[in-house]
Amino acid sequence: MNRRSRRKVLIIAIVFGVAVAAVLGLTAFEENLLYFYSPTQVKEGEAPQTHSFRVGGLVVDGSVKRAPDSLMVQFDVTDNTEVMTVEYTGILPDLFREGQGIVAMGNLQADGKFVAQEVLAKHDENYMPPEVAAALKASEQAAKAKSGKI
Amino acid sequence: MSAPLIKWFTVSALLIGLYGLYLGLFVAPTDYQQGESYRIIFIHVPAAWMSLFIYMVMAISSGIGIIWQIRLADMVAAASAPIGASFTFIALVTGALWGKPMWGAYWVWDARLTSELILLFLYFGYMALQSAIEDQRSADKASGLLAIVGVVNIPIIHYSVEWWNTLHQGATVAKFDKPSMHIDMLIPLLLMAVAFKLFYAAVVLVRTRNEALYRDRNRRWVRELIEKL
Amino acid sequence: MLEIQTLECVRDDRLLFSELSFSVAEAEVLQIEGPNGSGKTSLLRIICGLRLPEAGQVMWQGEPISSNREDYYANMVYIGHLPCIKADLTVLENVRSLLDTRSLTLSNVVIEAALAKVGLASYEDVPGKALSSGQRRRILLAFIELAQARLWILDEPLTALDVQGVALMESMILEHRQAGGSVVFTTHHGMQLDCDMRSVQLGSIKHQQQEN
Amino acid sequence: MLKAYYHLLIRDLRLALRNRHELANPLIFFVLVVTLFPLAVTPTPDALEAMAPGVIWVSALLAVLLSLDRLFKQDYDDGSLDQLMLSPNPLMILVLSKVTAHWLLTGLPLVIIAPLLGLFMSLPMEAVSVLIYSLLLGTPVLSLVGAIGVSLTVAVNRGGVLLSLIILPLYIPILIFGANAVDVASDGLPVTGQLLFLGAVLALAVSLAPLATSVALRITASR
Repeated sequence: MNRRSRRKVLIIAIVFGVAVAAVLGLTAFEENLLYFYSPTQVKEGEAPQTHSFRVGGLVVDGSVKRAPDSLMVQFDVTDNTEVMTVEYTGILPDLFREGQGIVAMGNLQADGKFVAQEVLAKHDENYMPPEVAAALKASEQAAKAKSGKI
Repeated sequence: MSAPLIKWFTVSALLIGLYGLYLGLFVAPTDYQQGESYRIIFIHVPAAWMSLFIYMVMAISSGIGIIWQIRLADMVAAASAPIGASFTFIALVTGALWGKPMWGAYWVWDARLTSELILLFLYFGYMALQSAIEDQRSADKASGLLAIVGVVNIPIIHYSVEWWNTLHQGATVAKFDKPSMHIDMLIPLLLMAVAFKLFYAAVVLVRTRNEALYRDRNRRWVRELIEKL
Repeated sequence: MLEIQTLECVRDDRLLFSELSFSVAEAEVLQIEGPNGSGKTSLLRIICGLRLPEAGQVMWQGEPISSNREDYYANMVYIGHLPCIKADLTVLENVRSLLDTRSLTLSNVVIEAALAKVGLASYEDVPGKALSSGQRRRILLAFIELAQARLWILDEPLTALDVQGVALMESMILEHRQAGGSVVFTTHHGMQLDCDMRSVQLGSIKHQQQEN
Repeated sequence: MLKAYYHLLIRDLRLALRNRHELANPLIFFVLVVTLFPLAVTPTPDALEAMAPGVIWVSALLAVLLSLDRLFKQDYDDGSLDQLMLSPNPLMILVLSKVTAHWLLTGLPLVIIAPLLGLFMSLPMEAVSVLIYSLLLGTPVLSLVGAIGVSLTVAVNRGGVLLSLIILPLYIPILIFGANAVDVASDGLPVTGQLLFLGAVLALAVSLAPLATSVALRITASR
């Protein structure tokens, strides 16, 4: 082989390798590499039964129950499809409130209750003043009501 | 040589930075979710942007230095490293301070945070290699190559939030169609970003100039410059 | 054949030489002279393409060597200060692995003949660690003899060689020149070469070229 | 080109086989470090299983890191590296050859011994097989990426710590995905995503690391 064709072979080999890497990489990201599981996944048994793992979702409105004599809290988490109950003892982060996204780390009990050792509040990428948020919510509800009528 | 530029960059960085801070801390409205604590965003986010931006500058100018043998490009890369490391450090610290009240933890091993930490290590590796090799030109080339190899980490950091379901929030501003941020908050944030960039430009110019003078300390033009003083 | 154009070399902030130009034609022997630290080794490594010059370039057959490496290296062989000998390989294996880097596969007979010529007959199966430093240098002589290169670049080739070894090196250079090959070398030992030879002076005297 | 690859590979393997005591060092280190962990913590099967993926992967990574020195150090010290760089063959082919030898001599033995250590650490069977796959995909990357680091630091005196500092950040993604694959497998969950990612990194490293290494070697030689 002369030096031109040799160089060509090398370049083709490198480009091919990078292409293979890209294809594999993109396929890999279609598989789920999760930081947390959703309640639906937990219900369908995709989450580990014997180990601790993370659950993520929104706190269901009106589901938070605090124990009167201890720091224990119980609340429901939803991904708008399934609901599961989470139990936690400790101080919750400031951002924790109903309707807010959270990520909890803990174990699944035999009765389907999730006992968390740690609860983290996930904030979203939206930043706006409270009045705007309220206005947005109101208009959303108005839209919902409208579509409900039709 | 570059003195007027440096002066201009410094002054405008200061003015825009102060104005941005004023807008951010006193004028911008409180957030509907996070209350007042979100205001750390005006430091945290520009610093994090800078940590990636400076690394890209370093890698690109190292590439130019290696391929076209331009010494100035190598010097820009070498001068940028400590600045980039500082911004990375600031982004990590402010992120931790923000994380405690918001998430409930200073540090979480999720993809975004971990890869930002790796970025800090990459900066350290660059600086260590740079100082370990005595011959200045090979030091530039060797650490430059390391910077280029480290670039594989940059897309991982940038997209980690989208690829993985992380605790860290998704992109706020980079959505071109409609940034998910109220305009009164967005303006100070962008002002701060511009101020940080100008600050970087000023510092990198000063550092590159010093580097050039130091490296050519035995050359005639530097000697003559010193004698004049 | 080989052309050195306005080279400048800086090492550890010290300017070793600049504006250095000369050329090496076919069947030419060129000695690089200069005191210790004048940049002889650096110059040879630049000519090999191992080291990058601060300015200037090295041309092989009218093309810069950096864009023409494969052709240049197929026609050039270099010996530096280091022996390149593996203690755990036999003499024969050492020569073979050196030739392998040049993609040369030669028969045992040819290699043994070359080893005999450099005074290592019957040493084929002795491991490198059992050799004296002079014998190790002789392996390198066998290597350049077999390398089928038109240009030899030799950095202090007489190191550790005895009187016969020096004579052998001298006769090898003359033979190589006779066959149309070129040599660029440095040495601090006296080398008596019975042929026309140019020299390039590095160091205190500013790169003047002398024709002897 | 293939011949040059093959000859250099044979030379390196032959050299290593004539130095068997050195050959075993990374392997011994690997086994020793892994066996230290159960001694340091309460070795209940549950605790061991939970930490096994991380412990085995970190130990394998450190064992490879320790052995990287022999990739180019000897050749640099005796001048053979100069001869390799003056070869008319493309330098990256020769680099690939040396990396292959290095992996066959360090990475592969680690992969072979790992299942045994996995059983010591009470990993379930499915996780052990994933451990083998992940190491099989991951250790070549460690050698390939390590080669870049070594070629940058081989001329630096006492470059050991420096080597770790510049190499470890590049190793971290492999560590995360390798250990995570085993971890997930021990929960009985699918690991295709992690293994595909490791495969992608391997393909990327095989195609680009030799190129980067040869550039790095030329930089190192140039002083």
